[in-house]
Amino acid sequence: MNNLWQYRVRNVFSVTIICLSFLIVGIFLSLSNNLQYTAQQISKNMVIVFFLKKDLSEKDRNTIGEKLKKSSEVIKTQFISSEQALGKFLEKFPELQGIVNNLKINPFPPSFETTLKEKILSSDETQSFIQSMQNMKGIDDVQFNKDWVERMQSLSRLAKAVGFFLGGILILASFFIISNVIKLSVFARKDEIGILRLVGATNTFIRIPFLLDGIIMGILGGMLSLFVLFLVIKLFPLYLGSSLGALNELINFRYLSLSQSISLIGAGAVIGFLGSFSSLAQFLKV
Amino acid sequence: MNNLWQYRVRNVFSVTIICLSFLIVGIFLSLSNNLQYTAQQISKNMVIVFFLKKDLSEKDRNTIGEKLKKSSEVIKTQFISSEQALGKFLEKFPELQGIVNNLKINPFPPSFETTLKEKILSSDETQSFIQSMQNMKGIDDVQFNKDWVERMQSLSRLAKAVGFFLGGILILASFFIISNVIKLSVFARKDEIGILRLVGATNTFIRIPFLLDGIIMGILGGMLSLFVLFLVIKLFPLYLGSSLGALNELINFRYLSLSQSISLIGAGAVIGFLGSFSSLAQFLKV
Amino acid sequence: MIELYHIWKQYQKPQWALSDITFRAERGDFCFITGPSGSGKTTLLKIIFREIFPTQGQIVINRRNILRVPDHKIYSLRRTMGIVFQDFRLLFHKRVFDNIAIVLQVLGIARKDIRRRVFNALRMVNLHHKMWEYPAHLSYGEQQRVAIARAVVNSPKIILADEPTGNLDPELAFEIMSLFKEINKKGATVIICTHDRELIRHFGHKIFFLYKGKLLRKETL
Amino acid sequence: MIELYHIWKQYQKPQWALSDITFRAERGDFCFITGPSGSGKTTLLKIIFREIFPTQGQIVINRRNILRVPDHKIYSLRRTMGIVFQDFRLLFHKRVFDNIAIVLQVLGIARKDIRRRVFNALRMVNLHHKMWEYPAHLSYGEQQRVAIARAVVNSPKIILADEPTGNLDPELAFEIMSLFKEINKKGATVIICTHDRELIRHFGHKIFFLYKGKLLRKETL
Ligand SMILES: Nc1ncnc2c1ncn2[C@@H]1O[C@H](COP(=O)(O)OP(=O)(O)OP(=O)(O)O)[C@@H](O)[C@H]1O
Ligand SMILES: Nc1ncnc2c1ncn2[C@@H]1O[C@H](COP(=O)(O)OP(=O)(O)OP(=O)(O)O)[C@@H](O)[C@H]1O
Ligand SMILES: [Mg+2]
Ligand SMILES: [Mg+2]
Repeated sequence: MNNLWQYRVRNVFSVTIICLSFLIVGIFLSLSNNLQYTAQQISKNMVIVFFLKKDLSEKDRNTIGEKLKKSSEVIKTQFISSEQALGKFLEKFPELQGIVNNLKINPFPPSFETTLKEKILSSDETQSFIQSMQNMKGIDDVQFNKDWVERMQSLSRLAKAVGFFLGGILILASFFIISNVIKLSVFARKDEIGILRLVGATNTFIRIPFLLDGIIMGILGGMLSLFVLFLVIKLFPLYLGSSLGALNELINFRYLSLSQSISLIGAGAVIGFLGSFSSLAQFLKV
Repeated sequence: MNNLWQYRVRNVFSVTIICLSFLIVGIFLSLSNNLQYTAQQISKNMVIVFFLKKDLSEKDRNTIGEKLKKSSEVIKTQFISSEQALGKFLEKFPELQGIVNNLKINPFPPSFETTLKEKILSSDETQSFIQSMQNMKGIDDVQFNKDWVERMQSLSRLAKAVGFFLGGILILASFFIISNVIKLSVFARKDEIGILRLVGATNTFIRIPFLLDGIIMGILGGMLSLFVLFLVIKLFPLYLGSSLGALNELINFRYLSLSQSISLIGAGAVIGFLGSFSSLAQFLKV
Repeated sequence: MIELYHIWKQYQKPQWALSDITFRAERGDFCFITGPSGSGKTTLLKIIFREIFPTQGQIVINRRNILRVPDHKIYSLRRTMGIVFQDFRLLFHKRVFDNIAIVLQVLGIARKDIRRRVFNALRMVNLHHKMWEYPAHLSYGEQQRVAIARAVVNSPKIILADEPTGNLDPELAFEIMSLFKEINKKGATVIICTHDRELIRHFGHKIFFLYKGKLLRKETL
Repeated sequence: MIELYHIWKQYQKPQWALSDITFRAERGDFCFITGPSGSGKTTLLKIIFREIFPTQGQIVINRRNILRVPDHKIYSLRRTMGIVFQDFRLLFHKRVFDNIAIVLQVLGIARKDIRRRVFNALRMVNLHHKMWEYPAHLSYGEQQRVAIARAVVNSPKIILADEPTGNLDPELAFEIMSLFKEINKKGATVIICTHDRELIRHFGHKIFFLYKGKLLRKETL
């Protein structure tokens, strides 16, 4: 503690580097959180529409409805009659009101809108479920936004890639940086260590202050990075304005969860400890 | 040069930090390039549609067409007749073929599709131009995708924000880091500087090797960061796969332009030089 | 009791810094090691407090073969020793007081006692008025005296002093030597390397003469 | 010609490290400064080669008031001086050769000449066989001799030596002193701080005695 203050310039420097490392990890963690969240949102809204034959009897329709409800793949099913479909269409394209009113018949078929449990549409169960439904009597067509499915899958992959690949590399990199910074500070005090050994200090006596320094620096760096991350997350959207619409979801950062924050600080402490410990070994000879 | 090799551990460390700083700057510069590019793409495709009254005489239509063509705001104008509009609609919604065929009249009005020169739709000139057109006889309505306009404007703002705000802060931060690293290495050699002064070396004699070291380290760090950036940009999309569609544009990085790359290396050299020079000053007394 | 058996030391081929040194200092001896510059005096002392290892040979201190003591246990030997290094080895970022107190802190001595004992040690070398200075603000001879105070502060059983009066005036050198002699009289073994013939003549009890790594003469006055 | 007029130096209040020193060394003088540890000898030398500034007073060297010379021009004064520091100030990451060559490199002397002159300087202090060693691999006395070789290698007009023989045996100390005397005979002014009465008695020409920062006696033998 005493020494932390004595070498305050170097230590401010070290803590800054630790903080920057963790900040990078934190930003990507937060981005990963965000993408995970977006992917979830998208798959929650994934709807499969089963269009029915127009002349379907009520009984057949109910059979299909029951089958959908009972299927273990399905969370929610909603029947949309021809009239409801027309209403929805007019909501979307009000300028076509005139045309539609001129028509004598309703061109929209009735349908079931279904929300699936599985989030990944390409999974075998989902695929075979859709297949089996398509083959049922009375079902005319199945429609779902293929683009969005693929986009969602890519996003999910992106979240994992950023979270694990980049995050992993960056944590390794920051471990390297941190242990080197601490080695630097141990190195600067190698005379002191040498003299302590020569006047009869035990290894534990020599280690403890260095370990404490390392742990404190790691924790400080971790906490500082959380604080800076918080500022970045709060201030960044303010600066950009909020008119990005859907893109907003992608660019806005979500703050880390409590357990993630604690893990980050804990990782700081562990890295500080390991960094000090490993840096000391070579000086505790003779 | 000789000294660079002597202190190789610390220098590898310094170059790594310089490289990381520039890498961060480079990533954001590349992201900024990318957003700028996307914003451009979007605004290139920005089309304003002027719907015409159905019963407009050919003469009036030509007047409007001429006015649009002559306006200094407009790059391209295309007349879309009612029939063309219907064709486009059927292309988009083939399932409505039946309904449309049943109609006796064509519900789509003729229109002019116009591409504007100005990229920012909210600019005063553009606004007043649209206003003046709207007031013209024979024009029924003006339509443009307001969402996309605003999204584009936000993106453009985002590009600037990231490019200048974050980029600026990060360049300042890396200047701070770099000059501190160099100060550290000058500090480690302050005995040497002191002895050189005491045996009668001129300040220039003392400075030159340090300045060279600083410049070489800065250039090495800059070049290394360009190389790593190149790797990141090439490898990242490979890892993610290419099925992101429109999002791809946003996440894919574009490499820096030649002049940006040269500026980055130049900045490395300048920062190395300034860092060394300013770090030396305090040791050239007595 | 310090016994060296056939000690050889080679830093770099082909020269031997020490060759075949056999030497014995009984408890309570007051020994001088002398010899020209580069003859191996410092090397010999370093081997005794095991900062470096001999290439060959055995060292027995108080019946323990110290070459067999592992690194992490060597502290118990060092705690019985007081060492004055030829290059002082002071900590320049710590005050004179802390430089000396460190020896007692390592032993786990109470804060109050530390204060008193450090002051006494400094008074013995005539430097109590510089207790709160930093070593960089002392003259070279004063730094040497701090190193001496640090060596004697824990009343060691063995004192190893390497050229402890090289930067002191003759009067002060004499005083320091008398201090060592006093500690010696209380039962400590003292080994001093020096070039000062005057001091050897006056205080010498056992005298070893090194020349190019060889023990040439042993005299007992 | 070195002239000091009413030099006062205070590092910290309230003590004066030097008080009212007036002193003159003619060209070709061979002066000793002596006095107990902490009396201000090193301070006096440091003021002469302008590592530190006096609190009051004037220093004139070869008719130049050196307190008026700006920092970036002081090198021309230092190039005429050879200084042996009490703490040697060797560069531990450079070999003995480079430690000495640095003085000549600064003067822009040709590589070949440097080699020859460094070797000659090392031979004068009996250390040519350690030319390619690092200082850390030398004994303390050997390091001191490297410092001496560095001071004399550029045939300076003024030699300032601070306790140059503190870690050397009497024979070697005598040789070193003879070396200084020889350079002195060629016209250089030599000022040496030492505690060694023997050397002063043998070589002393002008002797200054410092005590607690005051110049007590000047003797000319
Ligand atoms: N940098 C400094 N700051 C404060 N006080 C100092 C400093 N350097 C020296 N002193 C004090 O000034 C006085 C004279 O010191 P100086 O080094 O000149 O003595 P000296 O005659 O060379 O002694 P020695 O023979 O021990 O080398 C001493 O009391 C010392 O403590
Ligand atoms: N670390 C080292 N590596 C290589 N050689 C060394 C090392 N330390 C000492 N030597 C050499 O060993 C020999 C003996 O050195 P030592 O320091 O024991 O001499 P010394 O008797 O203490 O001399 P001095 O009176 O000058 O201090 C010298 O020739 C020296 O150059
Ligand atoms: Mg020695
Ligand atoms: Mg002195």
